[in-house]
Amino acid sequence: MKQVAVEYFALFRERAGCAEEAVQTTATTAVELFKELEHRHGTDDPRGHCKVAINGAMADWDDNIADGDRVLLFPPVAGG
Amino acid sequence: MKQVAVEYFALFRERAGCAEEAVQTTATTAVELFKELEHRHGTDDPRGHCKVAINGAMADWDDNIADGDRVLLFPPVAGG
Amino acid sequence: MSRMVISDVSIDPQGLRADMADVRAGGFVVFEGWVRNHNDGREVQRLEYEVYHPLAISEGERIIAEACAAHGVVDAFAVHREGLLELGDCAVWVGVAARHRDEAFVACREIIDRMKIELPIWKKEHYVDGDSGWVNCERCASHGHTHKHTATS
Amino acid sequence: MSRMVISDVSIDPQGLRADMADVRAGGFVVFEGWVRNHNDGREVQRLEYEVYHPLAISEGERIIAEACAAHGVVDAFAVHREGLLELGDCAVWVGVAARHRDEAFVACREIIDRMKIELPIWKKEHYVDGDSGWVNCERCASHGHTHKHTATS
Repeated sequence: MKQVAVEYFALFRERAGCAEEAVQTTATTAVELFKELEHRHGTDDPRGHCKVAINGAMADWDDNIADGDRVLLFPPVAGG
Repeated sequence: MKQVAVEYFALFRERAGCAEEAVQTTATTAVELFKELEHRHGTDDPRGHCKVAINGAMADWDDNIADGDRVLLFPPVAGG
Repeated sequence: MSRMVISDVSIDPQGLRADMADVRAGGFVVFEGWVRNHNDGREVQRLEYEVYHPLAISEGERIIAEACAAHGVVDAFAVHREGLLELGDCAVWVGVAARHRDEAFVACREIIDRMKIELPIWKKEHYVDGDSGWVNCERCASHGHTHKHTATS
Repeated sequence: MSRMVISDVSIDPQGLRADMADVRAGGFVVFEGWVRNHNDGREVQRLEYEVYHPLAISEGERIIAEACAAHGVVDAFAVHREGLLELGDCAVWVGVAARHRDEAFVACREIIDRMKIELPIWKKEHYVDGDSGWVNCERCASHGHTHKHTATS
């Protein structure tokens, strides 16, 4: 069991009802963590349209997460 | 024999030493007139880089010219 | 100095243009995204942009640097708004100065195309009918959000 | 009103931009041609444009109308300078507002590309070394003019 800080943005923040929360997880990768949190952000699969950042840098969904990491979950972007 | 008014622009005007002159010609087409005037504007063949206008409208080099026409000879353009 | 800026006040095209003046440049291309009054058949009243600053700025700088290197431009700069925007407001400004126009057009297009899909920026449309929705979230629509496309472009 | 203007005074990008504001438009693309300090290996000091007004305006209007029709843009406008221009001056301004950015980019590029080769406008470069020459006249070089290309782009 590890603990990570999860930040939600835009639609995800509205659905989760908070901008940030501490999460206890057994997930190994970012995508596993994302799927564990479907009840919070409301989305089953992030690949192809959602993005993730870990500890301040853009990351891949298959990247590992470690105890103490800060994980940012980005719904589909729409700049411009 | 017909008489036409010829206007020179930019490089052609500088070479001819005047902006406009009356020309007596037996030329049937614009390109024939242009070649007759090589000693004025200094260019042997206008096709592909020079343009011509007759009586206020862009024309083709093979268009006919008639007595009293006003013929504008344009060296290669360079807008922008 | 950063070539990617996030602004919570109106964009100033005149000032931005003046900053890019350079006698080595023969071609200057600007793209502006404006808030328009309709999208996907719905009447839009205003927009709201949310931006995650640290990565929007660093990723924006990377996009601009890559476009400058790839196309040999003299300079490029971009500003993106955050917060509430009204109809007609400028949401994004991208300027590219280059020796020739071809590089300027290609680099400007590349920068705005990538900014729209790579930066952590989200857009919420507020409609005249009182509804609202996050743009591009139709694929994470488990909770019924189905709005597509965008009211700027 | 004409969408193609020849101006003997400085171009005003801010005023031109303001005139194109339209809440139906989501994308706005501008091209500006600036007088640069070098061309074809020579140091340029200033430029001189000669314009045959009647056909520059009517042909410019035709180019703009054809681009608007082909690409479905909201509005387009162009201004070209005549007379003497110094380094850094804006020689040509082309603005296109469209619902989406793709149409705006494509139409703006098409208009400036055609303006450069179809309008009766001639450019004389004055060099730092005191020489001068008409641009693009290398093919009618019976009298020794061999200058190529252009100091704007």
